[in-house]
Amino acid sequence: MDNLLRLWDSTGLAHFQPGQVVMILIGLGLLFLAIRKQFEPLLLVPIGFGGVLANIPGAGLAYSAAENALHSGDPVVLAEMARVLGQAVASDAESLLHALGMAALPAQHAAASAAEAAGFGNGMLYTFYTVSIASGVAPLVIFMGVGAMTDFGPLLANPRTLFLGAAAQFGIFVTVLGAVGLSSLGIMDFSLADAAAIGIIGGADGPTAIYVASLLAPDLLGAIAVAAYSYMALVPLIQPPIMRALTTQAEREIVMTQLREVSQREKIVFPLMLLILVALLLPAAAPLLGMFCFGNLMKECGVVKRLSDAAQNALINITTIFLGLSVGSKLVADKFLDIETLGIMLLGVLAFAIGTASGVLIAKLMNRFGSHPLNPLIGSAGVSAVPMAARVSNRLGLEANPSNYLLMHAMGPNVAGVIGSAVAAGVMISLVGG
Amino acid sequence: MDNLLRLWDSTGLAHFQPGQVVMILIGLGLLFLAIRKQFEPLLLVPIGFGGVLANIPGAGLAYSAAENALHSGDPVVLAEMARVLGQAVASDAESLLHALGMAALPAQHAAASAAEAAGFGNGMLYTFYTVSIASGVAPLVIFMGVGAMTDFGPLLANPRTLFLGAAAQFGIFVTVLGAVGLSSLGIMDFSLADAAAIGIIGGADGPTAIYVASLLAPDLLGAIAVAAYSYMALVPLIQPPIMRALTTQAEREIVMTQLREVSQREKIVFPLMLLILVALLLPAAAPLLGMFCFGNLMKECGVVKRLSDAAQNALINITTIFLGLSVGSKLVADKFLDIETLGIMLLGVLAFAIGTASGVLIAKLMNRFGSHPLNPLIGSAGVSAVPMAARVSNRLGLEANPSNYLLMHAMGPNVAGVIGSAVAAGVMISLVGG
Amino acid sequence: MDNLLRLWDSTGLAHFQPGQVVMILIGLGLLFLAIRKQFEPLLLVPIGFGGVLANIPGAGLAYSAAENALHSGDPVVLAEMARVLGQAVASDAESLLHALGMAALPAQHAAASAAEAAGFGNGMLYTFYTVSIASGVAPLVIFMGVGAMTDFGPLLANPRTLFLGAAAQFGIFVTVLGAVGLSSLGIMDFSLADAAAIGIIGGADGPTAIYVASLLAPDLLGAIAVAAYSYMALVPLIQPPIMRALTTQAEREIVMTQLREVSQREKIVFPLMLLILVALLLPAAAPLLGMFCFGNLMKECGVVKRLSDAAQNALINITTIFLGLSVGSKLVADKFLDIETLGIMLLGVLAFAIGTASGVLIAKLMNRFGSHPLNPLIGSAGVSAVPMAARVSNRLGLEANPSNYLLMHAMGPNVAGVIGSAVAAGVMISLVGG
Amino acid sequence: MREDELFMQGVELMLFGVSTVVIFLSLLVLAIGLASRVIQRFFPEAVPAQPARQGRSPVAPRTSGPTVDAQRSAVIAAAVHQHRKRHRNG
Amino acid sequence: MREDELFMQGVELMLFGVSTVVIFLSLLVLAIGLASRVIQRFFPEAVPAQPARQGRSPVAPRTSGPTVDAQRSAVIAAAVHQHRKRHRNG
Amino acid sequence: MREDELFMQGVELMLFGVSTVVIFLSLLVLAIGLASRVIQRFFPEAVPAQPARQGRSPVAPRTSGPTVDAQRSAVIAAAVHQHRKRHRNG
Ligand code: NA
Ligand code: NA
Ligand code: NA
Repeated sequence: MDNLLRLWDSTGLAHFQPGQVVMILIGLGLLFLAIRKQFEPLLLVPIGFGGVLANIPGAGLAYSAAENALHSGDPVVLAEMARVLGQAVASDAESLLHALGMAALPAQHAAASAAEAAGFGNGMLYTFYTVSIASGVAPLVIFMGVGAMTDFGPLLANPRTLFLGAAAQFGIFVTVLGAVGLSSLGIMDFSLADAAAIGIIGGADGPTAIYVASLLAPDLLGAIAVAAYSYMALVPLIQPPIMRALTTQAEREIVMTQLREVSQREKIVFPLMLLILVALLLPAAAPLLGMFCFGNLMKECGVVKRLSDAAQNALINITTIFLGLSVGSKLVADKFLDIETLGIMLLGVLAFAIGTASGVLIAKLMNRFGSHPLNPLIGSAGVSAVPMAARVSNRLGLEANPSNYLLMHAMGPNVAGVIGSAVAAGVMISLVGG
Repeated sequence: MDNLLRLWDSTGLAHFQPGQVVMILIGLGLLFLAIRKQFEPLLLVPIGFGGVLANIPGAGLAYSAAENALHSGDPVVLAEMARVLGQAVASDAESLLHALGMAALPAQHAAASAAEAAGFGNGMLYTFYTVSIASGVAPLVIFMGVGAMTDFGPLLANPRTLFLGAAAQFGIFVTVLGAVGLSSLGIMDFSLADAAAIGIIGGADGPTAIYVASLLAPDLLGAIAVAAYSYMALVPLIQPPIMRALTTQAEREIVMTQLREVSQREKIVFPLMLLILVALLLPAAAPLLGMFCFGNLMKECGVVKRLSDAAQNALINITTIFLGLSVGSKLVADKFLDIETLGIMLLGVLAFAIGTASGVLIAKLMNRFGSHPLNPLIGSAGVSAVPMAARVSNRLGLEANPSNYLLMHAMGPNVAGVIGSAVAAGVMISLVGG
Repeated sequence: MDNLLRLWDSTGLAHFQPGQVVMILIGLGLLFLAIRKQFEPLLLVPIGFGGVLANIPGAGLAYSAAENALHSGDPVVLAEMARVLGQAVASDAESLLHALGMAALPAQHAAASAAEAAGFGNGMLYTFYTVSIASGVAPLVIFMGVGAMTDFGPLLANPRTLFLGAAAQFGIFVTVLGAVGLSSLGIMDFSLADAAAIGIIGGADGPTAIYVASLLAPDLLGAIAVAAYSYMALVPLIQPPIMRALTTQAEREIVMTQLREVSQREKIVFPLMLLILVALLLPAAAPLLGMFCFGNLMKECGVVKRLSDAAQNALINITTIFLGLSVGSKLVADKFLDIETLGIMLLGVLAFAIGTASGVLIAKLMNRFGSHPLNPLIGSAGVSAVPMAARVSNRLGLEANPSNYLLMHAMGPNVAGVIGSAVAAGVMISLVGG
Repeated sequence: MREDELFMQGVELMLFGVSTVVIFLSLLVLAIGLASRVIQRFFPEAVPAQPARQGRSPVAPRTSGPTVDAQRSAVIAAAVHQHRKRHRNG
Repeated sequence: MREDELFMQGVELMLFGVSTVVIFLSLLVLAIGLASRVIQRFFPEAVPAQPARQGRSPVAPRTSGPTVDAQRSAVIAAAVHQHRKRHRNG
Repeated sequence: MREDELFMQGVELMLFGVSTVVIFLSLLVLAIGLASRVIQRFFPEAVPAQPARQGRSPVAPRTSGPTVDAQRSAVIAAAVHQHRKRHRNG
């Protein structure tokens, strides 16, 4: 009988909470979008699946050993944890969880030890999160892989397009303002660090967003990552109306002069030059841009093909699996089902829209002053979302003029946007973090 | 002269103990079986080699820093370790090793620090074990890879075969009973947790056995893993006599109707359905079956080929290397050369035999009631041991009737057996562990 | 204004020190040699890049959390760190850094916790170093991969060439003597452990050098690794003059008898035999040679192709990336720009030269006594530097006699040299370490 | 005393374990059946995902060379046999 | 009070952020220009590294199948179109 | 005082080190010889594992492209040379 109770107690049914049901449905929804609608499937399949796993009641996959001990509800364990955390012995689980979140590092370590001694362990997803994201390693490794897959040729052939990559980051900072504005008005409760992390969604670059969120606002990481990847997948829907509204038919028909060939030496020198500039001006961006430049140098230098291949294949794929599952671990009901998440989703789409508009408008401005014609449609590619945004520019260019192939021209601002948002991330980290 | 003594003392010859010689021979024996007889070589090559490494005298590859400090025999170090562990200063190494094994977590951490300060480090295999098995990660990653290599088509085409996968797990539980029986009779000394871990050998699934043993009976992990993989390799010898004894020629000649085609959508939905069922009923099985379903979903969804390839190749291969060496680290003489190991080997083969018999018998029973003919030979495939057991069914079917190809029919119960033993593992963990 | 100061303070320009500029130039120089001159690019590209990253001022990528806290210069943080380290509250950063380096383990852990609590984290390269090198794992994994790529056929066909591999390690020990000699004369300040680690440069084997340095002289690791890989790349320049000076034209023209075929069984037995010999005589070499033998067994046994492929490709490539960056983390100015580094570079080339000479001379000696002719040019290949040194032998052989192909004959001493330096490493570790 | 208790715990574990496994897999059988019917009726696929490959192992081979070859040759042998049989009958 | 302060911090962050991004990328534009000129004048390559492949995505596809195919077919369509146009004009 | 001691330790390390390396590798030579004879006499292989490939590097190239090509062309050159020599002699 005792065992029967224990067995029932060990089922999920006995513990399901409405929030978990909702979150599992959201996880399944993300899987549907990823598989059926091909929304950034490489990330959203693991994130969605991780989200489902994280919300299995009683399994505690997304919790630390101490959190699992507190969730167990065992009074002896609770009393011991209360003692370790310096709380009243009769405290309930919820107040102890709160105390654990607030505790200083030594108390947290003591709580972890006590929980382990009582037979509780870190959940699988919690372990993955600690190793891959909390350590900062996974987003950096992905960034290295992206660097090893990026060709800066179009950018080097037409360096002016870097300004478009700069312009499109404007959305990031307006969004920061929006987030603190919502807080000022008392509608939401974002700190400056939260606002900075939310703004980076507008960078339209997944690993950058996850890296910044893991440093500045780990609690919001789940929502931020989901927003970033969802909107990147939605770029073909979000951008075209804005681009059409801000350009005339004549502007969209502009044919750009063909890009010059770029020598291998220029391509080798570029990542090193970028690295030096980072070293001089923005050390806080050194991890992100350093790994990016390293990946790119491995690709372009041509003498370490083995390493470049590893960075582009085995390593980035393995890391993506664990990064995705780890992000999913932040989709637990008590952290995700919150008015803040709604705010993040709204601010995120705002960031994309403003970034797109700024890119297009600055392109129009540059077109007035430059000597070479510049089709404003490639300005929207400055948000990054590589290579989706560049394809959108190409598609709209072809619509306006069936012989106007903008893809290569749009790749310049597109990869410039990656650098731009990494620079913006560096500013955030150095001004807000630490 | 002093140095000469030190040099002699640093050789293995000065420290060899009979048990280590025996264990090195056992390791070489496993390598022989793996290489010459092709006994599950992917695991038994690293396990056997790890077993040899673990027993190199004086190298301490399988020991923690604290254990290495105690094995050093240095009286100053021993005195310090005794102080840290709260033992009499004059304690000898053996009693201190015992005290270390019994110590609470903080004392263990203190002992580790003291050992490190005295210049001792964790052995290589100990490090591998900590990272890959104690963390629980390696068996789960392997399970994900296995999921990404499994086609549930035959099971979905004939779901009734799931019952055969259930039936064949009977061996697991009878073995548990056998193990506690041996303890009750005072012949061996297995706890309930030990018995549960031993029973899982009958699940005929390596990663499941290692995962359960790492949670419930880490000391027995070496023997359990060796038994599990050895008997999986011996399936073609163990199963046929039992299968022949329990079936008539007429039964063995039964031809089954061809399987229907299964649509991709059914294959995509299956892992999600299985995951939901786990979430509802058996959260303790969520890590194992969750990763399995994740691997399978990556394979079937068709939009994350990069990740699926990584899970099936680079990731599973790398993990297998470290998993195998880590298991080998549990083949140290003082833990393996024990009457308990003999008991585990005997109980293990019993588990396989009973599982095989139950599968065949339930298949005969189902054949009486179902509408479609069912060849009882496929019942034995329910033990898992994928794909060996299914091949055995196929071979015996061809013996009885040279045109009776059972392979695809046997794959249904075969993969059902994987799910079945993971479910059984979940029951064990939730009832016995924690 | 406050923010503007903070922004300026956050740039690299505000913090650049001359040493860092020099080290960044050295890093770029290594990249130039690696990319343009193909100096061991697989290692020197990541090492050089890591060296640049490590010296970005203000980024602190190569420092631990505690070091970063001390470098921050924040007086509140400094006071807290001083308290934790048991120093006077008014201590300056430099003296605290020194105290941190000297502190016992518990004080170091406490300092790390205090730094983390103050918002400082481990630098990216520091994390990589901890996980890959301080744990000892990365060099061992590389050694396993090298084992999986090595064919001992030529060595087994002509085992006498092992003596050449032994002879060429003489350079290692003469260099140790040179290093302690420099210390005795008061010119440099090397401990015996430092000298041992420096000597291993003469082993001409990168992972061995890094492994030994990480155990015996972590502070010198950067210089030692750079010296080892640079001189390996310079083998085609360093060796030929020595080889020509020590041999006559007649000796260089000696044609060797063709090697017999070696059966697969001999190749399978060899790594096991080597392992047993290590177990009997030199357990301190067990990690290095054990992993090497394991890799070789996986390759030769033929039944674990999946694992052997993983060891030769994905695993070794991924590990090389992180190993290289981690070595780069030891190229920080305050550790590298030192008279000691100059000593290491000089002693390193001395070690190579003596090793080459010893190999050639012993080959001449053996030629007098053996029955089969032995071309002394293959003696130099005994330093290892696989396969560069063997190619040098081949080239000089062809120079002397255009039909004298020594490549296969030189591969024997070449791989023997790998074993020889691993054995030498074991001697060092067991006599000097611990 | 203690030994008997241990044995009783083992019996309990067996009973609960066996029933859980059977119940779980039975529910899975029901769920599969339901899902198959729903998908085949409401969400049919235009073209079947993959042609059924009779005799192909549904699990990628986890062991190396020989076993795979054995399997393949078994499949070939089977095909030859069926071919002959058909001709004999016809 | 506190809310206004937060908002002002946000404004400050925006101003500093935007200017840093613009300054950084402007310097990069200058650096690229300089480097290109130096390399083209003093260190020219004998043969160009790779022929410029018009229409090829400079980023290896991070998403699977379909998008890549879409891209490829766009490129083919482009080529066909240019071919026709040339013939029409000539 | 201390410096002399350090130097003496270095000398000791050299002597022990050199002798260990030599003894170890000598034992390995003996062991290889023994094993080869045992295997060739008592456990001969029916067919040799692999034909000896003259001139092929026994270590898979750890460096990229060029060196491998250099090696390969050296092998080809060697083969051509031997071919010519044989014809010249004959
Ligand atoms: Na961006
Ligand atoms: Na099973
Ligand atoms: Na060597």
